[in-house]
Amino acid sequence: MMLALLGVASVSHYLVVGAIMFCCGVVCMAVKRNALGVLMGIELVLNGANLNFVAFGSNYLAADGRSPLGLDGEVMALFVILLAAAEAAVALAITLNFYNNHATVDVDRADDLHG
Amino acid sequence: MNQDAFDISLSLFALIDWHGFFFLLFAAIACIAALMVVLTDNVVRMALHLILSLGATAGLFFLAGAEFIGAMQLMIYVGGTLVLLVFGVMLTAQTQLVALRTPASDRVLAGILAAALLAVLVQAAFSIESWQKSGQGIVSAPTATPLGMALVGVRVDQSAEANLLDAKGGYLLPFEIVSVHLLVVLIGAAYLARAKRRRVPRPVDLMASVDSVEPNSSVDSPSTVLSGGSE
Amino acid sequence: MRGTDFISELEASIEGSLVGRDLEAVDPWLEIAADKILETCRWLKESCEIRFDGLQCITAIDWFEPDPKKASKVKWEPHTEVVYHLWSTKARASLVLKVKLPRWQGNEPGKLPELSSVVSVWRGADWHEREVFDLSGVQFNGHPDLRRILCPEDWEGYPLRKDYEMPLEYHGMRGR
Amino acid sequence: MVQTLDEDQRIIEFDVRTDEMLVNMGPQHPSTHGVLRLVLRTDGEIVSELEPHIGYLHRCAEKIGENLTARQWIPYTDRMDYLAAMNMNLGWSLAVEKLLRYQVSEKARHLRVLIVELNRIASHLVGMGAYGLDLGTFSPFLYAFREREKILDLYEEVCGARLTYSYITVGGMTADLPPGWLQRCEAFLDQFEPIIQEYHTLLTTNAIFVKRTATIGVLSPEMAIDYGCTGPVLRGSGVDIDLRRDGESIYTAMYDGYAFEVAVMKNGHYPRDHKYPAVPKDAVLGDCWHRFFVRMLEVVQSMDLVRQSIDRYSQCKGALGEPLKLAEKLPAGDTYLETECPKGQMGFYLVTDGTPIPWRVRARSSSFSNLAVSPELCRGCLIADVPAVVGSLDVVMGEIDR
Amino acid sequence: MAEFLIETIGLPTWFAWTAVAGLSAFLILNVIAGGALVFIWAERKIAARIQDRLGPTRTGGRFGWLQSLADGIKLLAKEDLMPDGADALLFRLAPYVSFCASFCAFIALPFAFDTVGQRLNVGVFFVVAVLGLEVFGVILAGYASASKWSLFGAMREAAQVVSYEVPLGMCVVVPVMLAGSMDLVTIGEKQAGWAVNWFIFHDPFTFVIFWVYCTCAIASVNRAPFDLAEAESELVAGFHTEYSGLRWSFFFMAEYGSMFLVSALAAILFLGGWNGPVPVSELLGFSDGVAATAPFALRFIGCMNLFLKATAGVLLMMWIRWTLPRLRIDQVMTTCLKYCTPIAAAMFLGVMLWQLFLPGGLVPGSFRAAAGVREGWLEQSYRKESAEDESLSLKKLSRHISEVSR
Repeated sequence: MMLALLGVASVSHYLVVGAIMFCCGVVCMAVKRNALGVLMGIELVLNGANLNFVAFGSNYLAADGRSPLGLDGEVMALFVILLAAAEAAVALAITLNFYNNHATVDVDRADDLHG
Repeated sequence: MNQDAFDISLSLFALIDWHGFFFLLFAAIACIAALMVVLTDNVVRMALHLILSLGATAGLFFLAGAEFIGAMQLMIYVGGTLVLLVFGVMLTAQTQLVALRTPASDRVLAGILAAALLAVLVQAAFSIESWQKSGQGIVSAPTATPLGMALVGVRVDQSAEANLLDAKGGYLLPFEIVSVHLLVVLIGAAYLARAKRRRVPRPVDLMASVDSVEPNSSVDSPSTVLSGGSE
Repeated sequence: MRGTDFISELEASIEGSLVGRDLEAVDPWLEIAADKILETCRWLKESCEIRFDGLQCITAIDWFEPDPKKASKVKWEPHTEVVYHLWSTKARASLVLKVKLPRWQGNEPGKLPELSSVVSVWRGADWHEREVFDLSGVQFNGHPDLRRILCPEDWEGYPLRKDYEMPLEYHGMRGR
Repeated sequence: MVQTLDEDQRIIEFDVRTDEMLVNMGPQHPSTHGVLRLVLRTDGEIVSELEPHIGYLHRCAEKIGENLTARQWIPYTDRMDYLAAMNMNLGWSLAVEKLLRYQVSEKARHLRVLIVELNRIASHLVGMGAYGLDLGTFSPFLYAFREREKILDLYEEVCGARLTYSYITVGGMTADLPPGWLQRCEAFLDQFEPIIQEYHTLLTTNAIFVKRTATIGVLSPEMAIDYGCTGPVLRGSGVDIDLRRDGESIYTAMYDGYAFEVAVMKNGHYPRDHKYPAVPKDAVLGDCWHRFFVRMLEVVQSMDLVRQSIDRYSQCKGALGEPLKLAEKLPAGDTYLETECPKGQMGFYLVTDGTPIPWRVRARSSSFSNLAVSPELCRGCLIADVPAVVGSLDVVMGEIDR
Repeated sequence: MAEFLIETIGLPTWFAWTAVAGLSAFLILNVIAGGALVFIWAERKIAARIQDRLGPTRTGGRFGWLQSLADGIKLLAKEDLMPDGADALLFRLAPYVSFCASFCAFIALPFAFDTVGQRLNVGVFFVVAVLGLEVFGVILAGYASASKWSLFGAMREAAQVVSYEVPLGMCVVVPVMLAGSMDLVTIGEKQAGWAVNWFIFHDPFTFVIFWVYCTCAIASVNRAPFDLAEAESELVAGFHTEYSGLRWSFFFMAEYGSMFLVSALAAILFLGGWNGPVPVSELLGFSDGVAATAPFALRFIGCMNLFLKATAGVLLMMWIRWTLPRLRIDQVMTTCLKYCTPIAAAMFLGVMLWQLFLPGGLVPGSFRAAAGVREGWLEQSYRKESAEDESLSLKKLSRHISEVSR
């Protein structure tokens, strides 16, 4: 059975999950026309990155029980979460403002500066 | 019930490594939900899938021994940010905006690029030998307290107990910067989404107007006006 | 300020408004010309010494005898009478105004008699006029929102008219 | 809708562009006091427009009245304000008596005061309890119903009915009081009096209650009069009118010799003949709190009146007198009479052509006019204020729809 | 417990762990479901008694104690309705999201010393965070119901819960600061001894903040006078207007589950947790009652202690519900932002200063751990015992499995 063979997950496994989330986020940012969808893509990207930080910083996952990043990984993850929250708040405020002025959340229509 | 089959299933059950099992479970939820975020057009469903994905990520954090970060993820991300997001979704959820579609060609192009990116990343993930080895699973001390100390500038994990305060490499300055940043963002967001005109309170001064309908004392026997003459 | 004083004032201010009166009745009343009702009401509320600032009630009475045998015996001509009960908060006094209208405008069945709305004088008249329109069939000109109020909007006929007949069926429900 | 005054329009504009929403409150809704339907146009939580839709309980009472004799119509008056049916009976009976220029015996007069004032207490208890319910507290409702139940028990002894009494009738009452009833009534009053303090604690002076009702739905006296609002709604706006004192002589004569002070705020004070809680700082004359408080004061006032009438009634010698014949011939003519009912001034208009059956019967409902002002009061308030405002008007749909 | 099974009875390791996990889940589920049954019955009886009524009297013999069970059966048998325009998936999902959040929070809640589903060193944080997720079920229900009343309820709930998390977090931080740990087991243990050791009596600030916590907790679980999301006189039934039958009962169970949870949290954070007001076991000369080998009986008594305190909290909520009118949404927000948050912040500051200048409780020296607070992290992180923490369990398990499979 696959499960049994896996044992404790390795850093690589976490990296793969992080990579998948990251790529989904990138596609989301690229494809979505809804501003909120783009925002969600950003959240996904940040989370994918976060997963990497935690994986590298985890003693539990490290092969020799001593992670290369140590506590720094978690601290970075913490900052990323905080900044993502801040980013979401501002982006949402901008989106709502945009919605008020244009009655849409379609980012393709946000071309006021286009000239 | 065949005894052999029972034994086999029991032993298979015994083989399950719960850590691996939960890792697979959370990883699968996180990845599939993330994929669904991309594939769904309905913005409310997207938000739901994002919640699932981020919640499962919190589970992965717990599995990696980062309990504090996991709880943080649940509280700030899932609890706070996403409620905000759902708010935004609902405020702008008009039928024509719920499902905005992109041309198929764009989607395909983005898909190809993402697949290429994913391939590179996965290759990188497996490129280093030590990353591939399963962890020893050594449970180190809980990280919440050292993390908190690190944020106020004391790195307890890098120095001996004796000279705690000499330890360098704390995160006091970044912590302060982030705090100020958050404050700025808070004010900025409130400013951006503020109400431009507020409720105009209606001045209530009724006592003055009551006087105008005070009873006229000259009317002694109230009755119909006309009958007053005829009675 | 009591009795008939203000009546002469009313006659002087709005000529031709007062067309009849009965001061000996249980509730003495004044009869106002149908086309002067709005003017009269506004005068009574704003210019009269006893300010009739409240409208208690508007009633329409259908003077019509559907039974032809009895109809020959009645003393009155068939008509609709609209009765206004006014009230003065200051004087604690009330006043009855009556307006005579034809049952149908120009004796053309189906064409409602018309009368000026007094909503611009008393806002409380709004619902009362709607009720009179709904149940007795009087068209109030100048009413901001003259719709049926108690009966459903698609109801036919005016139930408080004497010749009203309950519909046999309403949206599949048996009426009689 | 009626063109509204500009200054009354509270301008609310939020930066977030939101779509207006039409919401149906009722006719099946927990807080609409029967089958009232309110259509709200809301912007988020803020109500920009409210329109009451009535008529769900229309029973053609006026049309029925054109086919019955005056006394036969009494049970139909019961079903108007079914919470204060005695008052309805009285209003109609007095209107007919006014047309007949008939005067009931002294004993019947005091008995009528006793009965209708007791009914006023019962009606206000329901109004108070249901208002608590509107604001989200359930217990006072049952406390109020517990006391009302005792009043209904008393009524049951008197006339056999608990809701639709048909007790007061044209020319008197259908029966005299059963023996020992007065003592039981007094016992009720004695045990009820301290309980009012309980209501004040739970509602009138409760901080949350005050927050929910003070400065909400402020009705100016001019607007109240303009809309024909009456009763506690009018008095809650500080207009000193009570038909028991200011009404027509046939009605005021009933209260001749009774001492009572109209429950209205004069010069910033309510009559202080009892221990009432003080008016809270943030309450504005004409708001929901004042309308509620006026009702609470009237409960005490009615208790006083009941006590007085018990004294007078028991001192009265002589017979109660028989009511008029069922098919008493009515003189041709018309008359209109308003009485002070718990919900406001209830008017009955009666047009006769000389037969025992009236030509036209009209009931002018106080709740009808009181409810008509609700769109004005609810403009710009929050959704949560709608039940608070409509509840403070204390409307009864049976009376509105007739 | 798993070690006990393995070592004493000799069960296979994997089986022991799975069985213990299953048992824990089962017990917690029973606490919620059984608790909901009991609390609903209690609510009816209490409401009835407050209102001069009798409440249920007949079902199940006396006192109507089977009433909630009968209601449950009725709910099971009810037709499962879904509005026409509803978003079917989300509509079906929503009650379970709510219930799961309420259930998951119990994982980290200790019922007595070490009697906990999973001891987490960020226990408080975890519980508060997971409890906050309950709002998602409500939002989804409101959105998916295709009813305006539901949507109103959902929006109110979202605004309310998110706002009240701020003061609630501040209140929770105070005991964390006093105990020097976020681990609920540690926080509870620090309050062992006489009742003066309870954090509520630690200093005047904690006494005040306990009541702030109570307010915020009531608000965050949506009980009157903060039950705006389901305000029946305004919003018919708010977010669960369109629900019936089993799904509706899941919302109810989630509500009663969270009520019990916040009460238990209050008990652990401020009221001494599983420690009685009198340290009976110490007086009787048992070990200090905190050892990992605490006999089963002591744990059971601890459980009862906590249940008693938590139930008292729940009853308090019921008492409040049947007494007070409901606040309006803007007043709820004002209460949170203008009163609760500043008071909580001030009290937090006060407790901090008190700790600096007057370490220890009101009764000097009564706090065993008073001096150890600052070094709490050391004590915590490098204690020998912590290596044997239950967080080890997964690792141990996998090691055992690899041995077994070889």
